Amino acid sequence: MTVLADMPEAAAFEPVARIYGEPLEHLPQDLYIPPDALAIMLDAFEGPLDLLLYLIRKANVDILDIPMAPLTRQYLDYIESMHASNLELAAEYLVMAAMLIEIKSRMLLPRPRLGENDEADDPRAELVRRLMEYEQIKIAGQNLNRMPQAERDFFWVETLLEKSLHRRLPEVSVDDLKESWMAVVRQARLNRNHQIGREELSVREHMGIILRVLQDKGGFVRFEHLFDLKMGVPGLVVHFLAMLELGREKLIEITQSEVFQPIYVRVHQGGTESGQESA
Amino acid sequence: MEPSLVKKVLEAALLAAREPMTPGDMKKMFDEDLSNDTLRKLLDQLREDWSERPVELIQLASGWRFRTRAEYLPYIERLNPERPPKYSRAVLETLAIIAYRQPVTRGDIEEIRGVAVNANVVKTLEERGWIDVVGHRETPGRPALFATTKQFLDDLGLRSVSELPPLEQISQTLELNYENQ
Amino acid sequence: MEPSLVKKVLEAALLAAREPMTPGDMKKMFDEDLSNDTLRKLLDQLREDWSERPVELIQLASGWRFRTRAEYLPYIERLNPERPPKYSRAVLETLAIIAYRQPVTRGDIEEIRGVAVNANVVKTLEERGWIDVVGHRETPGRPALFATTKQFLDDLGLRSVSELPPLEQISQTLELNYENQ
Repeated sequence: MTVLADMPEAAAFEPVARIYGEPLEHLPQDLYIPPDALAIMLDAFEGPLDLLLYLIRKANVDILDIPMAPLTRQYLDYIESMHASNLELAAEYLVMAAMLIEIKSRMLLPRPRLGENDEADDPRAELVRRLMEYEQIKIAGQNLNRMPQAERDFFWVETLLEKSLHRRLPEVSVDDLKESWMAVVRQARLNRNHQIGREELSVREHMGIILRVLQDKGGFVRFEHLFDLKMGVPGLVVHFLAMLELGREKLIEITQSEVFQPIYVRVHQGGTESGQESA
Repeated sequence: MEPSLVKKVLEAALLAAREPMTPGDMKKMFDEDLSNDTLRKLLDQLREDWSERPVELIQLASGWRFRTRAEYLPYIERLNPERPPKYSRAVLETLAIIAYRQPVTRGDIEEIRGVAVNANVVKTLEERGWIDVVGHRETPGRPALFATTKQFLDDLGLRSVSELPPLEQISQTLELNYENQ
Repeated sequence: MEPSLVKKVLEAALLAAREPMTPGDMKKMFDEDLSNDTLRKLLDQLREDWSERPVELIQLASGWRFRTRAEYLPYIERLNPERPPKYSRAVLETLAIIAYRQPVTRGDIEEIRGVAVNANVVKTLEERGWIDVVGHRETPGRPALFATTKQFLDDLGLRSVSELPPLEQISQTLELNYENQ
């Protein structure tokens, strides 16, 4: 089984090939692979490096000490058989064959001595480097494939965002109000038919507050109930002024039946319309 | 299959769904038959489980889906800001008049602006919760008196109307502007 | 703003996000400044809150996002019988070379694999958004330099290329290889 560890996954699970009508369930485990089988298996290899790696791993040899002669012989046998079965032979396989033969022939020649301590270059060094690098990448590819992948192994969460649920309202700043007020004043100046005087704002605000309280309480409240000590002295004064102003503008009535009797504040009951609100 | 696992599968699928899921879709995920009743119960439980979370499980015409609760949209919208809508000049001026001269009637506003006040303008401000009727002036027709609300102050970051830029200063700026022109 | 509300806003936004969210995006949602520390703490809390649920919050190259846990995939995938493509060895090896050796030219890839690179292999990876051209090598022909994208990292649940599984030490003999497995 160890031999199979390096085989492409697909080859390990499906019948690798059919030889003389018999399904070949696994790659042969001895050193020799029938060329017919290998020829058909070629699709399972990703190129000459992959094939070489397989041969070396299968022969169970130290990759740093590749026996060049048997390896080259076997490789060439396969190329020959592929050629014979009229398979389209990728140029890369032929290049690799040339490289193997070159290495083999260089190994037959005496190596030049470089020095006492320097080891002579091994002609196989480059092949070994490439084989090891390729094997590393091959395993890395398998590892990448095992990592969880979006849409294959997990899904992104994406809840519905219904923007229409939130109606955006215009924002208004204090400056916008100021600008608008200035525009109003400018317009009024041009019209010259309205006088814009200085106003005590807080009095105006408190007029609204008093009217609102009166409205909530049914239009009738005891004088002292309109005051909240939390307003502080300036607040109380402004509140009182606002009440007087409301009286002056005939928006409220302030009544007291007798001295020292409770003072009542009520919404002005104008005589203009007859009691439509007589609840 | 444990109902708790079924529920988790439903939750995962609904969270990842790009489209509302029909009960038919949901049943497809399980080998065993899931009755409509069981499914409905599990969905109700899920909805309950999520009731305190910022996302809710809702039933739409075409199925079930998780949806972001409306109150979180203002934050999320800041990620892709669209141009904010704006109030018309009429709305802003009306608001300014009410803010500075409250309480005022529609007649007051018309007198100051020199043009009739469109009913929609007042409605816009009322719907926004920025103005309301605080009383009536006892003149013929008993016109409503408008004032700004607490919400108006809150939304503008004011504690009281007196924090609005003082009119005096505005007038001065106006004078300066005139002189410069 | 209450940290619990901040957390809910983050949760809502992350659950609705169409892309991973960066800390910068998250901060944009709030008026007040959110320190990196606070943000990190809240995100860690969120991750913790979700640890028992079928969906998990993960940190990716381009930000944070919720995803379904792997164990729910077998159910969810029944909804969509169209399976994502299984990549061929050629595609996977090319991807591995680009991921581990980036930036690389097509020539570099051919050198390592010992075979010509099929144009479809590169196209497949480009269309998936996993690789793109990041420049050209100043050699004759100015070949394009390929690198992996953020989306590649996101889709594999990684924060950076350095989180890829380390390249394996290649054993020199088969026995060693076997023992390591």
